[in-house]
Amino acid sequence: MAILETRKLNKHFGGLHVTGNVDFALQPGEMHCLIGPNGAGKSTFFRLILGEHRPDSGQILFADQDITRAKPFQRIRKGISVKFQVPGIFKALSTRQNLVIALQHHVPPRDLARDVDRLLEFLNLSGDHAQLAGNLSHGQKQWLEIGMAIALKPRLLLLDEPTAGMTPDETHATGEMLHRLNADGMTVLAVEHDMAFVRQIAHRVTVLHLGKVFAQGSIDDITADPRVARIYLGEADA
Amino acid sequence: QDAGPIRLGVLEDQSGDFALATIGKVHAIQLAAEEINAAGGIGGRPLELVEYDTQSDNTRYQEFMRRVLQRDKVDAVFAGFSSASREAYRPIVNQFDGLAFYNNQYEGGVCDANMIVTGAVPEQQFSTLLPYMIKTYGPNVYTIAADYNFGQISAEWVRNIVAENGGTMVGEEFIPLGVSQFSQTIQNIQGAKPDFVVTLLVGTAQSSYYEQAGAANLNLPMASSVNVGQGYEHKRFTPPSLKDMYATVNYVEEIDSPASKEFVAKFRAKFPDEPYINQEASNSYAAVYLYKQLVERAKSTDLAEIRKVIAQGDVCVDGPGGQMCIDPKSQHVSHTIHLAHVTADHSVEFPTKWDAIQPYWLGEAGCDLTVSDPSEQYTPSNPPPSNG
Amino acid sequence: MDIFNLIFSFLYQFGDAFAFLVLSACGLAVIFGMMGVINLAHGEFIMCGAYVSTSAAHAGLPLPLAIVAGAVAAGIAGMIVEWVVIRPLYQRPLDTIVATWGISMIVTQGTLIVLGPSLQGVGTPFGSFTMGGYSYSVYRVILMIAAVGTLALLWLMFTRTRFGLLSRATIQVPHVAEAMGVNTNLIYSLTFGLGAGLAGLAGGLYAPTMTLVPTMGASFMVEAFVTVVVGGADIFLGTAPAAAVLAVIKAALTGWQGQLAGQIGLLIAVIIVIRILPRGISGKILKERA
Amino acid sequence: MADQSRLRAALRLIEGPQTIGRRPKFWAGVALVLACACAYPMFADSYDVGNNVYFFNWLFMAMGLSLIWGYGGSLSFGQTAFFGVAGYSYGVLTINLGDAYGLTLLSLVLAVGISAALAAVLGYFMFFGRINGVFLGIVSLSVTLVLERFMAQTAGPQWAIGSARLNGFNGMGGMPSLTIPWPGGDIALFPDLPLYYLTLALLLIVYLALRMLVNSRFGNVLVAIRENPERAEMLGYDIRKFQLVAFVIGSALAGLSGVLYTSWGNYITPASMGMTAAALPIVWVAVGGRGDLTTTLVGTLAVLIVFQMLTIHGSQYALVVMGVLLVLTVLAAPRGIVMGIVDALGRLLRRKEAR
Amino acid sequence: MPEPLLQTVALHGGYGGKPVLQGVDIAVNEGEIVAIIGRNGVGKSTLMKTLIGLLPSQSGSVRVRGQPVDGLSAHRRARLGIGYVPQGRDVFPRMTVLENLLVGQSISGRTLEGKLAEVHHHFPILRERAGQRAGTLSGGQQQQLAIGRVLMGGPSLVLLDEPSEGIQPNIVQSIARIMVDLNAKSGLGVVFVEQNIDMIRAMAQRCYVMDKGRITAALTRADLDDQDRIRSYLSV
Ligand SMILES: Nc1ncnc2c1ncn2[C@@H]1O[C@H](COP(=O)(O)OP(=O)(O)OP(=O)(O)O)[C@@H](O)[C@H]1O
Ligand SMILES: Nc1ncnc2c1ncn2[C@@H]1O[C@H](COP(=O)(O)OP(=O)(O)OP(=O)(O)O)[C@@H](O)[C@H]1O
Ligand SMILES: NC(N)=O
Ligand SMILES: [Mg+2]
Ligand SMILES: [Mg+2]
Repeated sequence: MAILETRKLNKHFGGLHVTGNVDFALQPGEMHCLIGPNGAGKSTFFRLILGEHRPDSGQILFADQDITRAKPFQRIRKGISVKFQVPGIFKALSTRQNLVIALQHHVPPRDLARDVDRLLEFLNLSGDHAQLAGNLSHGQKQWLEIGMAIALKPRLLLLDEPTAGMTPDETHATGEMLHRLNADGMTVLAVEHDMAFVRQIAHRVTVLHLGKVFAQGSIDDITADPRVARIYLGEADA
Repeated sequence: QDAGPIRLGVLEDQSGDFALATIGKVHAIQLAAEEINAAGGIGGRPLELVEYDTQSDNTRYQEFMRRVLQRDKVDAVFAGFSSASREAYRPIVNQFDGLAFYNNQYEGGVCDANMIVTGAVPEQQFSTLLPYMIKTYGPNVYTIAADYNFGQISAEWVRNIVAENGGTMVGEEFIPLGVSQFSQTIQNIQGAKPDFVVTLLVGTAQSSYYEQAGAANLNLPMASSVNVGQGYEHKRFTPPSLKDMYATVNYVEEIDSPASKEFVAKFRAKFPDEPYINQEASNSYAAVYLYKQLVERAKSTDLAEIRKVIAQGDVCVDGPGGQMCIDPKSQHVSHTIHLAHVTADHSVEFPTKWDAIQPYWLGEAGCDLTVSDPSEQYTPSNPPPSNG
Repeated sequence: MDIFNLIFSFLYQFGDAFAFLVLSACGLAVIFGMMGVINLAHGEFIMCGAYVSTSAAHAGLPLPLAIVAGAVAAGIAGMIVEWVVIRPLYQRPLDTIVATWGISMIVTQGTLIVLGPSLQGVGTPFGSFTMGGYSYSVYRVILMIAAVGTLALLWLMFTRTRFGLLSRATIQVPHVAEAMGVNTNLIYSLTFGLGAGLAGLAGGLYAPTMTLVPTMGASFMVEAFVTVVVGGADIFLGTAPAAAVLAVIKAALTGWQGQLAGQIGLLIAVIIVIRILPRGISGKILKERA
Repeated sequence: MADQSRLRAALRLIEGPQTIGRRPKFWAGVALVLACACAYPMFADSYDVGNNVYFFNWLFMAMGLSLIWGYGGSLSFGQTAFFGVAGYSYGVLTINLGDAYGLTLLSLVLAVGISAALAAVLGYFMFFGRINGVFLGIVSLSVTLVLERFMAQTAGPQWAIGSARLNGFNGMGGMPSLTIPWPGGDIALFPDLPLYYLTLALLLIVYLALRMLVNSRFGNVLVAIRENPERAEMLGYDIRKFQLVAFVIGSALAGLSGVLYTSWGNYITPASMGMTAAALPIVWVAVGGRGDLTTTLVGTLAVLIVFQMLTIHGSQYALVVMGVLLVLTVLAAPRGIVMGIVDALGRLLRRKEAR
Repeated sequence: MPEPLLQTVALHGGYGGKPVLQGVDIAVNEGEIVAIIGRNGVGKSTLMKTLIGLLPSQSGSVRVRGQPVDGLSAHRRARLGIGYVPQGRDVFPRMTVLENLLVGQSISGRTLEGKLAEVHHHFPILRERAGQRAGTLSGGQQQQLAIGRVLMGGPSLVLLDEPSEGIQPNIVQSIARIMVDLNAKSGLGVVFVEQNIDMIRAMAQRCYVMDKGRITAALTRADLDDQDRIRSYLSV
């Protein structure tokens, strides 16, 4: 049984086919990376899963339920959450308040303060808890948004370029954190361009190209694939 | 206490949309007060004015009516241009049992013991105007009127009086307040082919009609109870857009009588920049003298005493436009009605006038303030219950 | 009335409504569409244009020149207002509502105090023409031509000149435009000045046909706002089609049921159009095209 | 026991990240202001008392708009529609039902309910149709202008509901004031002492209740929607419902203002729903500082008082001075006049201490 | 010795009351490519914004070819030939790709012959999508547009804030190549903030390390070849 499955998913803007007949399945407990050239349709694929875009045709299933027509918030409530490519935070609210809004979903008022403090600690943002989120540095915003995504305790976590703008150490720490969450049963699907990170976390990798599944397999299979090197990796990592 | 000044509240729109027609009212009151004070006041007591600018805003009337009655403890209030403003303050005057003068031409029908109305009402203006127009130009009438109480009720009067005089309504159109574009209306009028148009347009936006009708060469005689005498459109628009406008007024500054000339001279001496002295300025001026007479004869500013004087039925003053007498039943006044005719070059001539035209309708319909005070506004289609 | 005259009269009424909507709205559309500033003093720029052009005409300037003078005067006034009041507020567009409301109060009442309650008009030029038993004002036809001409000029200006490019860039991401070498302050000033100037042009063009009082701008406001918002963010893709749609509705309803129906119909049309196209007409067009 | 702790939890929400004023100092200030407000009628004449009630009347609408706009981020330009509808409803109901047996109070509740119902319908239409930003402002403005134009032409006697004439632009009058049934004879609430205390109490209740609301989970989400609706939705909240609820509550408060105003002056007019009237609440709330209930409350009251004073003493210059004040406030006090003054005082104090 | 192309002297800056830069001294010579590295939130982007003039400096000075530019607004500094690519790209979202590129010409104030073709050559996607609204481009495409946009003005110095962010690996390599080429051919000076070690090594001739608003180390080309050394500077 797949936790997430898409069947013949199609989306086009004007004449541009962004996803074409994407058949994709994600097993529960998997850590999966989605890679592919800029403009391959990765973020669009996320938006389709989340219901921000409506597919032209095809089906999306979450835990064997058809969610193709569900509203975005309904999908979130079923157990999906997301960190977007461009940080979506509440800029004029404090860092703490950002996390409160995410956490209050599950956490009873009594425990809220304690859980927020823990999460702040975990994200390395304790020192900036009173800072307006809009005034955080770029990297800190990324952390904050990851924090909001995991605060929902999702069954499936979608991450669009979670480590963009992070230092190598922080990237590594993010990977460790994901392993821990995964150990607790969270399924992870991440879009990344950082191959070291992909190598660190991915059980399986899917390459998307021109809206189609181009290749799929372990990270070693993928990096060994000369076609992937040509369209995406270039000489350095190949 | 009787030695202190007599205080008059003045609530008029000195800014906002109505200021054009009402600043002159304030000036007229100031002029009358100055004259009266120069001549020794009212029964030896000087007149003191308490003025507020109501900014063409109904809520300001509510605020300031309470203020003049409760805080300033004025003896009487001169208040209001639009009928809406009058209705806004009337409950407050009633609540404090004050006395308010409404010095404005309006749609008629206010039967309220706390009010004295010195402006002309439809029966005075239309029973004179319409027979003249039908006789002079023909029986087919088209009315355009502001789409609110004044326009609708006036139009009702026009309808009734036209029918009584053997005329026919070939069209009637109501224009929401604030509308300034009239191309379609002009075309509708042309389609109906009336002999003359009754224009009951209110507010500065609507008066754009004249310029636009002129530009389209509509070229029909016009009749009005409200234009010329209030908003001096003939002064503001270039000739000949108001050519052949006939308006029944109880005063305009062009009236060529000794009383009028004297009034204009005194007015301009004090307010040289006054753009125009309209009929409401004249009514406001005369109202101060009416009040003077009432207080002097009542020997008190007490409303009950004043109303005893009114009940005698002989309270009259000679206003700038002619004699004005208070009708005890309705507390409205009789007027000399002048027919003002605007010529092609926008000068005004007066083909005729009617003396001592009574505000008869309310009394005939069943309003009798000497007997009871309903504090209501009635209309021909909504008359007092005793008559219904 | 035969069919030809019927069609002509409807076209005339449509054109008349269209011209009024377009000319009322253009200046507001530039300022709102380009800068995101909700200019509640729009009517006062119209009044300014009307007053200046009327005074200039009284002083002997030929009417077309007087109208241009009105537009220029309003434009300069706009640049001053932008500099003093609007510029500090670009990061807080909603606060411009209050600021421009304040300006509107100052200007309206200031004009009343300084110039008195009204100004004598200049009269409508060019007379009338007759068609099928109805006579029409020639000047209203000129207004229709002026509306179309204004739209065309604006279109050229924003698509064919560098100013258009830079002003759009400035409005969208000011700090980056600045870092690209664009003098954003100048752009803001010119854009606001252009919007105010267009309002002044509307005032100048309509001055001969209207009552000239300090509050006259108010009678343009509802139509202007409605057109701009139904149009959406883009001036050309939005304002022109919005004015056309609204003019049809307004002319038809006014002709059929009178002015009140025209007015209420217009407002209800707005509600319905926005419900169908929540981002206005141009939002719809842009989405389709992208 | 459980009830008690729930109550205590709710009361704790009176303070929170969404409202200023957290320390005992603030509450001491509130208590002081309240005490002054209670004692005020002893030192003022009945004109001042009634005039203050008049000011209080508008504050409910301002706080409602603060909730919808300041907290929820939806700029409604049409709060006066609900003000007007509630005012007319109160008029129609009381003219038909009379003022005995506390029926005016029933009418008050019904009238506010009618405006809330209208807000629910309109809000459903707008928020579930994904209308936002200026578009929302214009739709709500259009609604209030349609109501104004429509009501303005209801002068004829055919426009009556029961024995209540709508009476067009001249406005509807003759409705009784609010009346409290009382053993020794009903108390009619004219603009005087009893009405003053009643309105003051209502004000306090609404203020505290709104504070609790905006600091609750509901308030957190509302603010989140203001900041970033997409993200709020991506946290699993049905943002439309939150916006709708805030809109209905805020509009009901506008309705409450409408009823109180109508009862205060025994009068309601279509002009209450016109363009100028519609812009005023926005000006009050923006000048006061829309992002906070307390600043909205204090700022609105200040604007109302100052503007009335200017009108009294400023003669023809009043409107010019008001305009200048508005412009200066916006330029000098980005967070609204109240925070502007607080900041300025803070600077002054610090400078003194430094010396 | 000639004046450095860009130099800061005891530069302090930040946001309103909050100081971030605590006295930054850097110097970039004509024709150099210099990297700035450091952990999140240490003030790298703040430095870049202060250099281009989007943030005022609180004290100290920024000099271009020896001339202080502290009094100049950002657009005047740009006119001196400085291009800036902000972090998070900030393309003009409701303008087309081509229009975005045309705005970049303002850096030089005129249309440079052949620049458009050159940029299109470097980033073919920008020609392919010339008519698409920039806001709908993918993240990596936007980053390419942002870089192409400053190149349109033919700057003599570019400030890049994390240029590799969101870009696919082979294009990261080609951006590095493009910069190195331009630097070699026309002497373009480059100051860039970066976390991607591959890119730093592919491009930078020198490197400054930043921490808590100060420059804490200056690395040479040789230091840069030591991967672990760089890592240590980027770690907590
Ligand atoms: N609204 C839209 N209109 C037109 N084209 C669009 C729209 N949204 C996305 N696209 C195009 O769809 C393609 C896929 O974009 P998407 O953002 O999914 O790419 P991506 O795989 O996430 O790339 P990146 O790695 O650069 O983030 C791109 O070519 C983009 O330009
Ligand atoms: N607009 C702002 N207002 C106030 N403080 C800000 C603002 N922007 C950033 N800061 C603060 O300034 C400090 C430096 O931020 P800056 O963006 O320069 O960091 P950075 O080194 O670029 O980090 P990153 O690698 O995450 O982009 C941070 O502590 C941040 O919180
Ligand atoms: N009384 C009037 N003209 O409204
Ligand atoms: Mg992407
Ligand atoms: Mg940064």
